[in-house]
Amino acid sequence: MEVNLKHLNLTYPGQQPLFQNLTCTLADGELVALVGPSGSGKTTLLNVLAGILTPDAGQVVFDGTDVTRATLQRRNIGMVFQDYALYPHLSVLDNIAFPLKMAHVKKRLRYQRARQLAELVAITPQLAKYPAQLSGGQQQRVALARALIKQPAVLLLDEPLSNLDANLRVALRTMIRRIQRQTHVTTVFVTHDQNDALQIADRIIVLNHGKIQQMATTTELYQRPQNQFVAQFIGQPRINLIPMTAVRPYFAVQLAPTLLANAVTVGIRPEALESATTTATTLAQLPVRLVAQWSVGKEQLTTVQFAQTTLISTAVPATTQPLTTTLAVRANGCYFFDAEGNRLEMGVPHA
Amino acid sequence: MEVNLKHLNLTYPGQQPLFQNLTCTLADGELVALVGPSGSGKTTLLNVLAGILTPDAGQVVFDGTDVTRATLQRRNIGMVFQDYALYPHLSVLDNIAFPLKMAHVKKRLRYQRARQLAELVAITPQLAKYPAQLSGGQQQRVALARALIKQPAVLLLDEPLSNLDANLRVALRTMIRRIQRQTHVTTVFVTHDQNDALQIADRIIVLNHGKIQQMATTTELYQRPQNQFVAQFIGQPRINLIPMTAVRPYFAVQLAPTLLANAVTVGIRPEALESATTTATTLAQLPVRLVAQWSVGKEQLTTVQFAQTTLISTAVPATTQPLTTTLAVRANGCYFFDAEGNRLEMGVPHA
Amino acid sequence: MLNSRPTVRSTLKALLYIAPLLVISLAFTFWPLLEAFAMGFYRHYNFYLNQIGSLSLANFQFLWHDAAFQLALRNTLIFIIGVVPVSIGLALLLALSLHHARHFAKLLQTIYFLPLVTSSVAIAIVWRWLFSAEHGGLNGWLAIINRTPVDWLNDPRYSLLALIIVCIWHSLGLNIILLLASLQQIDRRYYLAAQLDGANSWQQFTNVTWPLLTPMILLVSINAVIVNLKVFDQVYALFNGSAGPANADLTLMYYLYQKFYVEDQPTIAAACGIVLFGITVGLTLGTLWVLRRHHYPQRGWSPS
Amino acid sequence: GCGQQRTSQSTRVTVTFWHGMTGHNKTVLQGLVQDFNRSQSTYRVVANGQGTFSNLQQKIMTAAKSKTLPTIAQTSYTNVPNYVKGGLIAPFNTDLSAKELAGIQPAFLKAGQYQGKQYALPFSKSVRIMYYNQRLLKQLNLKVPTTWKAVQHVGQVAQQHGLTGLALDRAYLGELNDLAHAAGQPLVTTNLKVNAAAPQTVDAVQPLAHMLKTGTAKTAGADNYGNVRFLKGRTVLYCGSSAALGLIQASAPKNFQWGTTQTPSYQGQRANCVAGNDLVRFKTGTKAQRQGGAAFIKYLLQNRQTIRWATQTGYLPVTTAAATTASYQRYLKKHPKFKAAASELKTSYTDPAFLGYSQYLTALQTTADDLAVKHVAAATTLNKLQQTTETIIKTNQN
Amino acid sequence: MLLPFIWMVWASVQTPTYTATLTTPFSDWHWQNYLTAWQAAPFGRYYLNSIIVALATTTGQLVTSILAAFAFTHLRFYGRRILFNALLVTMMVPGELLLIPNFKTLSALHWVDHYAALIIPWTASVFMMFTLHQAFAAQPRTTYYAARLDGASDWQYLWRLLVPMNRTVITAVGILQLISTWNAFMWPLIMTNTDRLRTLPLGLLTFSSDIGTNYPLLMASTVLVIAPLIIIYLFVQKNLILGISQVKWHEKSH
Ligand SMILES: Nc1ncnc2c1ncn2[C@@H]1O[C@H](COP(=O)(O)OP(=O)(O)OP(=O)(O)O)[C@@H](O)[C@H]1O
Ligand SMILES: Nc1ncnc2c1ncn2[C@@H]1O[C@H](COP(=O)(O)OP(=O)(O)OP(=O)(O)O)[C@@H](O)[C@H]1O
Ligand SMILES: [Mg+2]
Ligand SMILES: [Mg+2]
Repeated sequence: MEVNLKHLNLTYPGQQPLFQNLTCTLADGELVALVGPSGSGKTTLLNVLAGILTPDAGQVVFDGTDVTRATLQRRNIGMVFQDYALYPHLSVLDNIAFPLKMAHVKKRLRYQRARQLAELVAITPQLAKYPAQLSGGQQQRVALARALIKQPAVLLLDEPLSNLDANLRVALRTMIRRIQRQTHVTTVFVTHDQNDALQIADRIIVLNHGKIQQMATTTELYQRPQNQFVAQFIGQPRINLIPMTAVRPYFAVQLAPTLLANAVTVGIRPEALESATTTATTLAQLPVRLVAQWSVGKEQLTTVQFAQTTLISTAVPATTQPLTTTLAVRANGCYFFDAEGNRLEMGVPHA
Repeated sequence: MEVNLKHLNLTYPGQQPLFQNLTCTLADGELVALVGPSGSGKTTLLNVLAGILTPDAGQVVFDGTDVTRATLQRRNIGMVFQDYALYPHLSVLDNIAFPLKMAHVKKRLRYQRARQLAELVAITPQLAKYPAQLSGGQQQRVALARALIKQPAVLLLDEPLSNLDANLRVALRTMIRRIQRQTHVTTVFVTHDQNDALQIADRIIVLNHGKIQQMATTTELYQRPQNQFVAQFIGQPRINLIPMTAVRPYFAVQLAPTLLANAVTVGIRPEALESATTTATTLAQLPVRLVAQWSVGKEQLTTVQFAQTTLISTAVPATTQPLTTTLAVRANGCYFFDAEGNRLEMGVPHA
Repeated sequence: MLNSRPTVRSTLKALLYIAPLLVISLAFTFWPLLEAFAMGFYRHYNFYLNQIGSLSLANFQFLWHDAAFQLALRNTLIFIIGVVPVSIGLALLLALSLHHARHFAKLLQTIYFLPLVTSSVAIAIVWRWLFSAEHGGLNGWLAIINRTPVDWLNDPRYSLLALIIVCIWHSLGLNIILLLASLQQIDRRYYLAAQLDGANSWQQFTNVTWPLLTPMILLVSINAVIVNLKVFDQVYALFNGSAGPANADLTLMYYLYQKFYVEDQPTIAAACGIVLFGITVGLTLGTLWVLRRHHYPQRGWSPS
Repeated sequence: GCGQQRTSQSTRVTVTFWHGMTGHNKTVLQGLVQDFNRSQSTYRVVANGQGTFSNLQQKIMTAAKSKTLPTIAQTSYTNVPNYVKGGLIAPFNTDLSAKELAGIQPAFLKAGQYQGKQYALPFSKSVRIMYYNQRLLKQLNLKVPTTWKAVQHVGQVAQQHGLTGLALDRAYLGELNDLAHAAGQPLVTTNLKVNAAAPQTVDAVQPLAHMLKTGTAKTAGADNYGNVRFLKGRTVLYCGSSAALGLIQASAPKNFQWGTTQTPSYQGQRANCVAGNDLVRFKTGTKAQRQGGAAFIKYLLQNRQTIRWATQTGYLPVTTAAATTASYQRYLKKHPKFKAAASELKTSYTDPAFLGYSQYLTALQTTADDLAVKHVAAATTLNKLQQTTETIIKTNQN
Repeated sequence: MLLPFIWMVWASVQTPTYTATLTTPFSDWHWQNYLTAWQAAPFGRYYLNSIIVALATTTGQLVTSILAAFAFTHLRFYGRRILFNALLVTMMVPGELLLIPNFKTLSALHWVDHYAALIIPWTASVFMMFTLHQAFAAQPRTTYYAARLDGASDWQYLWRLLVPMNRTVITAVGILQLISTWNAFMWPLIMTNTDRLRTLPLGLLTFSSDIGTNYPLLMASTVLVIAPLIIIYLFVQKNLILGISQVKWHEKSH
């Protein structure tokens, strides 16, 4: 199912407009991750897709059919609500089997299917319990199973894995991805975990204040962020932002004049800030003072002070070296943004 | 406030026993992260601490006083519930200020404090709204502010950041840590995000099936997991587990006889599986076949096939090299587990 | 808390909360109840001098053989069967439509509310007029569908039906208000989820509304059973101080009233009260049993 | 001024009086009470309306149980046996002289006697009379009927014209009783013999039963009183209480021409059952209060008050003297419709009061319903009545 | 639904003739019926009494029921079920039987002819308690715990959180009980002897007697009696609908 959102406007009563002229297209069978800060309108967007909210203006088009005003049932959507919305009076098994019951699937068959899905989300031991007797993560998995069972045309997942531990989350997102591939269902997956997004999404939509900042593939988003917001939003630890004026003297290469004219901020990803070894790809050499170094799991984090700015790097090996040193800025991982925050193309740097 | 849990037993009606003889101590002013798979009993443990659940046996001791049967108000606890439990008929401001209202703090003063906290959790624009008008993450932040406002003796946070985007999460956990340091409040922090746990916790409790698997500092937990479960639970991507029998022939060093006798499984962290460069710290050289390589954000992931097992490594650089190669197992990041899953001390390896 | 066991302390505390209700109930319901029920076993009782001849079951034997009592019992049961299901079904239907009404919801609500405040005397008069053979509004409609007019209130074959109609109409407002209030409390998310899961309106009703409304339906049903078993005012008002044509609308409560206040037979009335009470308890338990079979652990508190 | 009055009031003996009068009648009664209080300074009567008569009955019952009865109350003499059994009421014999008692209409007086003592004195009394629709009678070319035969005839003629002959109250017990009385077989005699199943009784009831069966006579049913039907103007006759005169006058449409007459006779005999209420005096309270109660009743029995009561409410004058006064006669002249009731006094009688009377009334109503609603044969239902009544009387005697 | 109500208002401005026979055509609007009715009895006094009694009774009922429903739903104690069921059973008692024993009690307490007799025995409503019980039982537990942890005592939680959160149901039962108190007839009649304490429904007695009823005046006074209830209802009606603050999902349109 190809999904088009056309010129959506939406304002919550008594609030500022949230969506203004929001437009995007999800290709048939695509898994799109929807990311954005809290309150950016992700849930709202899913609700519009599901038909729970009707936009003030604009259209929701499924495979060419305008469904903006179609009822919820007719859209054939599977959804995991952010707060699950499990039926409190039904057991886990019945909760999962509910969509099939609505489709008049025979009891035996639907329980069989429900059990299969319960197995997939690892909830089998809890089948006889009621939602009130489940832990948060268990509830979430029931909600996921319920959304998956009926093989919907569009799957909307609102942070379906937020309450799960890392291992289970990896397992389930892989499972979701597999099922999604098999059934070729267009899926929107809201997540706060960039790994989720980066690992399984075909494309990622970055939303902020109700505006789509960028919609692109994982790699593109990371490597070619459209603007400062996206660059800052994607990537852990966060990208380092330095005023252009502060870095300018240290550039080892010649930058295009337009770039120099417009760039206001420079963004350097932590892994692009390396122990100084001048190579072709080094853009600049920054003299810094080491502040702290520590490791988190397998990651070695280093914070350094550069001029007024504290920078973070993941590419400095554990060291007992002098406290002041020079770090190299790798071209691949360094971005320039103009005053509006839009990224400027660097062009080919001149050595 | 020092918190002791002594020999707790707890069984949900009609279920298997959850806690059996659970004992642990939280030092005064400590921030403890509580991690564990979904359904392992984290929320339950918090509820016992808060007094919401009374253990079937055992004691909860606060600073030497047995509070097992003390009422909730008397414990002076701040808590963020997994489902927030905001008061639906109160505005955000009033929700946050509620604990102070109960403490008969003057209106002006409590609203002032509430506004300060709202600022800290970045919810200020939403102060006049009601919980039903908030996004998931906004609700969570309100709950957090409410828990923090009254400067409790013990702070219990049940996945307080699960619905927040990475940046906000980092900001808030830092904020929590700062406040916790300032007020010296003993804190238990349930989280599924290992970064949260690893970054800010003084110590981490790993819970599984209602049993404490290990309680240790961040580094110790990662570097010296007590058992296979902990090793597997902590670390992203997951540790590679290989049957001892499969690896045995490839060891480059001589292992202690007891180790050889008891070890059943070998665990190798992804970052300890490096492109073969024999150094003193290399334990073994594994012949593998490259399966796939891809990058996620700044991470380079490689899966290789070794005997029957698929291994994952983050220490193999992007390569177009031959499909079969040898990978080195770094000692620091390689563990041996016996049949029960307990980690065996390696002793000093002999080259 | 959640799983804490009752203690002496907690019991004392709870009793403090219940005390106001309990004390008043004890003083003005339990105690007089004992006194009134005891009377059912008195024989040769001088009501004013409070002289008790002896204790016996004679009053119950009298009831057993009394044709009027048998009639009252039969009428009451027919009446209950006629009123309770219909009035609750109808109330549910109307409450649902009011709940979903987007336009005039307030106005409609008010319309259903008005019968509640209208005094039963006024209602009875109006219904008497509606039922009246010559100009009755009801007969007007019967005429439209080509039926012979019916003398609703004076024909023993129809007068019980007339009473049933009036009582259904009268009880609607109360049931609607309670059900509506309860419908409001159902989280809308469940409906949204159900719609997404493909449930049509009927399925939403059976799978979401009904189960989540069960506590209130239970309450409304029990209340309806209790109130209607005790129906008296409406009979008295509708038939102007009689029990309908040839006692066709004689209910147990009317019988009790008649025996007590008109015929100076308080002991018989008390015995009738005991029987009525027994029937009420029985029917209530039955209702509870039917509606409470599906009990699920709630996020809230375990209901008793 | 004010202060003085208060002292005089506080020294007065308060006599409480519960009555069942409402509306206009209540106002008239309050006036009488006020005048009594002004007429002397020993007693102060406080009259309180307690709703309708059935409400009042309930109140008395309740108050009796907790010994908070008023000094005097309005009630039906038929309750006397019951109250005596409960030890509630005190007779008037000591307070009213034989002469004073003798002045009361005999039928009324006799009603209040029980076990040889005068427990009740008449107050708001009425009889059954017959109302007729003048225009319809004229239209049907009929005279005002004076016998049941004539009434039956009116019924037949009226039916042919699509009209109803006779309207009755739902509780047309008076008419039934009157018929039995006229046939010389009171349903229950003074010495508690039951004659319901007597052949003469059955015969006497027959014409009425027949009219009810054929629909030439109709009872009021849920309307309770036949005057509703009568006022609609499609009914020729209505047998009802004289107490309704005022109400009918007030409710009758402007162009409605109607008159009243005595109830029809049966085989030349006429009997007229007295209805209405009496006054009783309770044992509660002080002696002075009881005396005050008696004093008030005596006051009411004086000509002036009796006539005032009768003329302003439409009830019958309870003393023979009052009935014959010129002023009352003047009143009757001016209001000819009230004449019928007054003339009934000669043929009026009262049912004996006995323990279980109210149960008997229920049984009698069943008979009335049997005839009017179920159209049961007169003999059958009267037989049943006979048995029931006998049982009632028997069980209440031991 | 509305027909009887409309007819009531309609009849209140007719002549007795009209209402007695229903045959004469409509003549005129007799608005003076209202004045006549008002003057026929001390309605001012009745109003005052009705207002005092109804408000006091309803308030009392709400307080006792809220307290008890809270205890039954939120507290654990011995005999909870038994006590609850016992109270439930009192709903099933035919009230007419209790009138006389209660009168005895009240007159022993010297409450007869005092407001106390009209108010206090009615300040316990098991029906209301039962209704609130059902509503309170459906409240999410965590809100209670959160409040307790926030330092609220049971008492504070009850009045500051539980009651406002159940505003809808409380208003609903409140108004239902208010109506039944307002229209109560037998009890105030039996428990009072004089007009000083009587309530509005007793005022309606003025227009009916043993021989018939003055319908227009009765209807006019009935309208006068129930008017305050309608006004109160219109005032609280907004409370019968959940406020935006509590609706978890309110669709924008559709
Ligand atoms: N009321 C209850 N009745 C029965 N079982 C329960 C109840 N509450 C929790 N459980 C069970 O107890 C176990 C522990 O639950 P708990 O909520 O403590 O898990 P958790 O560690 O918080 O999980 P999560 O990370 O998913 O929130 C789960 O298996 C759950 O199903
Ligand atoms: N019913 C409502 N009334 C008013 N404002 C609302 C309502 N629902 C949401 N909002 C506001 O709209 C904005 C977007 O909300 P939405 O729930 O879509 O955010 P989100 O992206 O899902 O956030 P989160 O990640 O925290 O769940 C938020 O600022 C929120 O406060
Ligand atoms: Mg959201
Ligand atoms: Mg949990």
